[in-house]
Amino acid sequence: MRIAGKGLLDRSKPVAFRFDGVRYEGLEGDTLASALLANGVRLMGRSFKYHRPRGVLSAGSEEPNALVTIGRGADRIPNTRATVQEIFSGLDAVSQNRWPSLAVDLLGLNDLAAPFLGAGFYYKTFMWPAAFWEKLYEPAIRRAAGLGALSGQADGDVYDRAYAFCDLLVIGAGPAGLMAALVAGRAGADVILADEDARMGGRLLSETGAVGEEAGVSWAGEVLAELESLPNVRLMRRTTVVGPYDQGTFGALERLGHHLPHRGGGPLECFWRIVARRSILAAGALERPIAFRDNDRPGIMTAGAVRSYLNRWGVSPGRAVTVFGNNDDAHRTARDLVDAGVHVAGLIDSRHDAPQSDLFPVYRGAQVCGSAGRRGLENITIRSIAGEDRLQTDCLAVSGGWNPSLHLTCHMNTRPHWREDIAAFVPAPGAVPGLSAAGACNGTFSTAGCLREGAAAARAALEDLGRTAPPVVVPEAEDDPYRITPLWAVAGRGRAWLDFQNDVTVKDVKQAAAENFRSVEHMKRYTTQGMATDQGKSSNVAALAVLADVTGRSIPETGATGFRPPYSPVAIAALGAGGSGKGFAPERQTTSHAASLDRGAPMIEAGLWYRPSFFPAPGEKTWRQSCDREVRMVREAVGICDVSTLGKIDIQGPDAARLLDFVYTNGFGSLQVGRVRYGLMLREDGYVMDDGTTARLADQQYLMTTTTAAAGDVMRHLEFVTQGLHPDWDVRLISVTEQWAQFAVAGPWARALLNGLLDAPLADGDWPFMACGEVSVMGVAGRLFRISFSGEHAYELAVPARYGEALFRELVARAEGLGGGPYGMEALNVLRIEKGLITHAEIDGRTTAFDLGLGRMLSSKKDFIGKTLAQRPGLLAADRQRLVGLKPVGAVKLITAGAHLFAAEAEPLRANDQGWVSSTAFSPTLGHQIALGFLSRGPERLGEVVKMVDHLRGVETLCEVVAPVFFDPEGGRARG
Amino acid sequence: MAELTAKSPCAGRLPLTIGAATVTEETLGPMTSIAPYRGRQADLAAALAAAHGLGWPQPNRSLTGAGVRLIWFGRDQALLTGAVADPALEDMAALADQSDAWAAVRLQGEAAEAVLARLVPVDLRRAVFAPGATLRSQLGHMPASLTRLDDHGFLILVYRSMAGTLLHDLKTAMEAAAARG
Amino acid sequence: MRFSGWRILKEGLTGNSGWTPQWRDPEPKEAYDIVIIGGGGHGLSTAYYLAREHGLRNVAVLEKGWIGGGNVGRNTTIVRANYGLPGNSEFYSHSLKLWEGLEQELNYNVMFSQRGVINLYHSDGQRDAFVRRGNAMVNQGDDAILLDRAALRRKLPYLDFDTARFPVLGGLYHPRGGTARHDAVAWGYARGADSRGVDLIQNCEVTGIDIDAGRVTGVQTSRGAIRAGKVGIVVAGRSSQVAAMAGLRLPIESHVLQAFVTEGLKPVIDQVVTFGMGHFYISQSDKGGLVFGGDLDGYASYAQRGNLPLVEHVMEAGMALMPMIGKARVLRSWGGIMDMSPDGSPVIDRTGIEGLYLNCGWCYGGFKAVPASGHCFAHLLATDRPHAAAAGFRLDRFRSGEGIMDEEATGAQHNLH
Amino acid sequence: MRISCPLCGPRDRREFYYRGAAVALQRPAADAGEDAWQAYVFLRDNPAGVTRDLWYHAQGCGAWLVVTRDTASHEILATELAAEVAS
Repeated sequence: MRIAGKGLLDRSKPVAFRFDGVRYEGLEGDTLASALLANGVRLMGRSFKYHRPRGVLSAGSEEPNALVTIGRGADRIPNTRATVQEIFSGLDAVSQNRWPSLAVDLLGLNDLAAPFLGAGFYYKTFMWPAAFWEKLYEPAIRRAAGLGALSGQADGDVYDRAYAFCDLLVIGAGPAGLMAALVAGRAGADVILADEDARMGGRLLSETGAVGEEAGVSWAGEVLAELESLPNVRLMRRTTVVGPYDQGTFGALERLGHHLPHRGGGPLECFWRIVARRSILAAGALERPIAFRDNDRPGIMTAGAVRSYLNRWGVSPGRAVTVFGNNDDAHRTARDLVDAGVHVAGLIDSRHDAPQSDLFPVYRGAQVCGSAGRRGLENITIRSIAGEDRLQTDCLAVSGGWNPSLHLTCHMNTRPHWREDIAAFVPAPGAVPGLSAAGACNGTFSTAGCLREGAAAARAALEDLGRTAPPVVVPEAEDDPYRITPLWAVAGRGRAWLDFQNDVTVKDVKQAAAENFRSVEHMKRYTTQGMATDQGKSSNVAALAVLADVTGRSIPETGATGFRPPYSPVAIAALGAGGSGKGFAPERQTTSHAASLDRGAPMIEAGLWYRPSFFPAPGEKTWRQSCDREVRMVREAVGICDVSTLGKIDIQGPDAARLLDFVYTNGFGSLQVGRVRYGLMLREDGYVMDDGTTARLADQQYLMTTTTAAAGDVMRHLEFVTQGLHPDWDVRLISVTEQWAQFAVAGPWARALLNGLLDAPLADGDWPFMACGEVSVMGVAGRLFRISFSGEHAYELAVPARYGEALFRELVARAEGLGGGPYGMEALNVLRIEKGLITHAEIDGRTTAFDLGLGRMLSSKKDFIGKTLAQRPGLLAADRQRLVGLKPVGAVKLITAGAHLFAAEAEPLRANDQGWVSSTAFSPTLGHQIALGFLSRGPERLGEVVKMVDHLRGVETLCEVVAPVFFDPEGGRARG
Repeated sequence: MAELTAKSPCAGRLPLTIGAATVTEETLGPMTSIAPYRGRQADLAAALAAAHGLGWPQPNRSLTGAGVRLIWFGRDQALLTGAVADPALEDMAALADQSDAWAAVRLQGEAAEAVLARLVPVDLRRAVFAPGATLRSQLGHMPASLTRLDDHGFLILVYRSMAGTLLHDLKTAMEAAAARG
Repeated sequence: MRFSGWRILKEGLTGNSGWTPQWRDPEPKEAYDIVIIGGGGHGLSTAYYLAREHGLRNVAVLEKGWIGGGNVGRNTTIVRANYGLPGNSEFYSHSLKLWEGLEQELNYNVMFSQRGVINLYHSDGQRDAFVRRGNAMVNQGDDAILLDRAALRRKLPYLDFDTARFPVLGGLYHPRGGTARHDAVAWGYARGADSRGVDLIQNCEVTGIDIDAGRVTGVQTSRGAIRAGKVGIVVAGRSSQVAAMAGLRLPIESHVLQAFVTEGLKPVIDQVVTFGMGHFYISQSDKGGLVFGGDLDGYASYAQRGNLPLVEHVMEAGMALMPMIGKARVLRSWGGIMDMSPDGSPVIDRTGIEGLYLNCGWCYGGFKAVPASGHCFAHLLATDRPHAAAAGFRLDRFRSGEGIMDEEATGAQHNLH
Repeated sequence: MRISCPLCGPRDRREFYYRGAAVALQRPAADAGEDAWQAYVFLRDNPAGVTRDLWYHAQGCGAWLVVTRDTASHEILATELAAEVAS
């Protein structure tokens, strides 16, 4: 019911929206909750467990009851607080967790079974018969549980993430926050003022008191206008600071699009990382309910919420309102209602010394002990010394006192302090480094107190920041003392709710204590109190108090409330903005990428890189056909392959050779200029880390290559050795991976191809195997390495990357002229397996040089990384699984990677496991399947037949153990 | 004989303007990594001054001379752009040609700072990060070098192979900044 | 008191007034045969099996806070036996079998739900590595099924099959894996141990370990000295500190692992799903919250909380894999202290001190191990011999290099496992 | 979490790679014996309090840092270049 003359909304701006398909009209600036209340709608949701009918409890983000789904399509948003959602033209809100409708919810039957569904009932049953849990009980429970539903479709909205930096972050724009921002802003500090509400002003928007000579809301407007005008102040509206992190970092969620009918492609939300040198928490306080029988009926809400609806939105949530409280603040609600012309049927104050009023009846020393009404409040029962009395009312405003909004100060696991005088927890000083609390969140509830503390906190922060605070006069305002006599739960029969959403009642807490869940953490976990979407904002303190009472301890003895980030829930899409699709990781493309795509090559991921899998030729229908052709092409003619993705590190300086000797297991001191050597690198724990070739380009200059996968790891490792272990060595490392486009030219016609391309042909006798040097390629200075990963006579030719694409096209064209062409990763893999050359399938992080048959590469003449621990007995044990070749010898010809190896007659059980297959390929060169694998005592078992079993693929193959080099074991082709 | 055609990292993909920001590919000419040997930094500074008119940059600073720029590029490393490094420097420092290793773009416009605030986890406000300032950090998930050229202009370098992702990330951030008007 | 549907019915009809404590709060005695330091999941299950399997009832569990307050109460509740290396294989297989009878054995519904675990793979190399592991699982007698892309599309239609940065090619499916209600596991074991005479002593912090001539004689606590014939340390998250009381230096570095739960949602994710190209794993609880996590924050920490870079990475991975969860809101995040060992596998072993035993190094895989860890540790404490299923968890394996169980294959850097 | 790189200034944790305890700088001689190597590679003091550990400014300047830090509070007390600590 809208009240004439009340509220801050413009009555000339109506907005039409829908709730559960029914069209309503509200005003611009309404929340869904205020607009529904204005339309007389009280029933907005159902509780989680008992599906009890519920209306709003609050007027803010802490709302536990009125959760709705916004929208109906793929991008619908479940679990939105009606108290936060601003209405806009076309808003389509739907209630949730009910069937078939909000008014008639069949799961409301749960409520009748409540005696059997108390705290922890599910731990005690659903166990018989055992199979029924997964088949019957659990599916039923799961279907009934949950609140709203995701659409199941990919989130199509745009989200944003950003960083911000400031001197001072002020969290909350109520009287304390505004005052703090004003003082710091005038001092010239860079200030960010963030507030979760669409409109700044905090509690001033909901109260009628004056600040200085004017209404509080006017004062707030003036301060905001000044802050807007300051270039050093940034106002962030609709922005919830959700958590503090280390060294002054805060996470904050800015809601950009939820209130807009059309977003025009702009972001829905932005997740901010705000880095602040100092911060002030001015988050206000949240009012808490009082537990009494059936205190969860629609129409029962906090007294402060009633004032908010009345004073800010111009709505009375009822026609005959009653107020129930244990503190003076509750009286303010009754006064405001009367001032607005709303009938106040009575104020029930549990204190015998409560103030009297001539505006409304005051029931001193009385308590509300029950409520009645169908889907909404119709009357309450009042108990006093005089007995019980029933009062007709459609709205009960309850105030059990206020809890400071100290949540952020608990996020770093510091417990708050209990203050007996206000019956509430307050932040522990220093709970978040650099942050101080001011105003209501610090337990100071009067407006004047908030203004004073805000100013003082800003002055202290400015002093820390080395700035001078300007003289700012703190305006006068209401400075009433806060008087409260705690009342947590009204004694009596029936169920009295503590945690509304999760349906946790006083009885549940008592039962938990009876079952010895007396630690507050046990009680919470056993009853689920505090586990709902509000994290117990409205229930934690009362539940703790009930537990304290029933266990005969004081509240501080019993424990404290704890909270974890985020302050209010944040969408996964906002925290992970940009992560979907290709945004998850950078894409690295070689210079031949486009040319490979031109040829129809499917690309596969190699780390962050893309590499061509194979190059289909006309008529080829499977990858195997292409791969086999490419392998034959390299063996018989010449093939071209982009190998630019391998890491390349330029190592220069007088101690460059020393470094290589230290990081490689084998010696590099003797490597001549113009020559290349294969090197093996261990981790310090003795296992193989990486391998690759290193070329000596000049007296004090080497070029190390790493595998594609380990490029970053190796660079970091070399930096560690040079900075952390041997900073005295004069050696410099520069990554040049990106500078060079490098192509393998492999096959019998490789030299012929190059000689047609190089400005000076390669002379016979020059460029032996493992030679390197500078060449001129069609006028471009390049580098040539005579190395081979295919076992063929081969080179790698490198040019500056700008020429990469042109050179690749040129090389391929010339190769095709010689009966060859490009080859991809599939063929490269076959070629190397035929030669028994290892990759990270074999260097899998658990293999040693001994396992790989490279034990002789461990120099005995020098120290090197990994040397000592590689000599541990376990790493040299004779029965280790060591590298072998495998070829099929039985009827089944297939060998599969990942299969395990057993003695031919053994059962394929763990106890008999002797090894595994690391790499397999069909060798077109040999005409059969070949494989590399690791077999216990493998090198001693050449010629033995073993059994390969792949349970997962259903393959069992008898294999002969052979040496791991299948083709040209003497290496004549590569050297020739 | 045919020539090998050169192709720049962002060829054909720029310029791009969204809202109050524009990205263009920047042609920096030769680029050389310079890493002084132990104890040779003073000699190197002198040789740089003689050859290129620039000293050795302090961390997070870039120096500009006639057509050349020397950008601090990390621990004991700088990047010389705009001129081929004088071979005399080789005595004092490890040099490596990087002319083709980096994609270089310029982000210009009133919104440039807001765009970068979406990508770079460092305080880039004008008062903190003034023209001439440079840094090594990340842009999105990519390693990057960032230099402020003027009040609203930044030079951005990322690995050449990541040019496509750079442009994707910049475009997304420019759209987000523009959506706020 | 035996729990059953009938008991619930009876209590419900009589005002729920008959419920009794699920465990006692005894005063500590002067001496016990065995003192277990640590009232987490592993300590409670150890005590339970000592009493049940070995008839040892003069046992105390000393807990500095409240029982079940450690990692058993702050994890992502996943249970699986999908390890690839000997030592781990037999142990987790043993644990899974214990899980399968746990509710009936404990007369406590821990809601163990074998919803299946699916590890996704994104490249041929990763597929082959998963096949290797899956074959090891089958060799051990456990279940593993290789799903190709088409089968996966049917099972998990909501994955991003079409635009993902790293394509989803298939998955290794472990049907017997699943989830359980973590707190209930601690409470069920606590109740079972208590009912067999074990003293569960909360708010009792161990401040010293008494050793005389190379033999443990008892412990000093915040509630006085307690003599003990044997002492078992089961304090993941504080292992280094407690072991230091006995002069031991452990191969452990403590790290923070964050986890997340969303607001309650109607059922949308049925299995446990893990991403192969970024640390991300997710399931949906019976209550409807999406429960998920990722990698360690990466730095040594005892703060029980983490920082945003990891939070954001986990969310990015989630969006990359299954963008339909975008509008689920993260309700709560928390952090636990992980005992990270040099090979990512745990230790259940004797120490050099007679009568002092050690159970630590669970990295972030401790929850699923709760039954077998207690079962095997109880065996070791009772018999002084390692249980066959945990014989690989030796403390000296790093020294000898024998039996290293580096499942992640990342080597001796604690935070990489 | 933010770490002040001695070269780059205060930077977000996401720019850094973490290695572990700074004991890694004290590499034993090859013949230092089994105990020394055990202690170097595997065993850790692992204090719940002030520790020194190694971080690599991977996305920044490439410097290895020794960070003095409280593992219980995440307070950072000092950062130094590893090259200067080690030399």
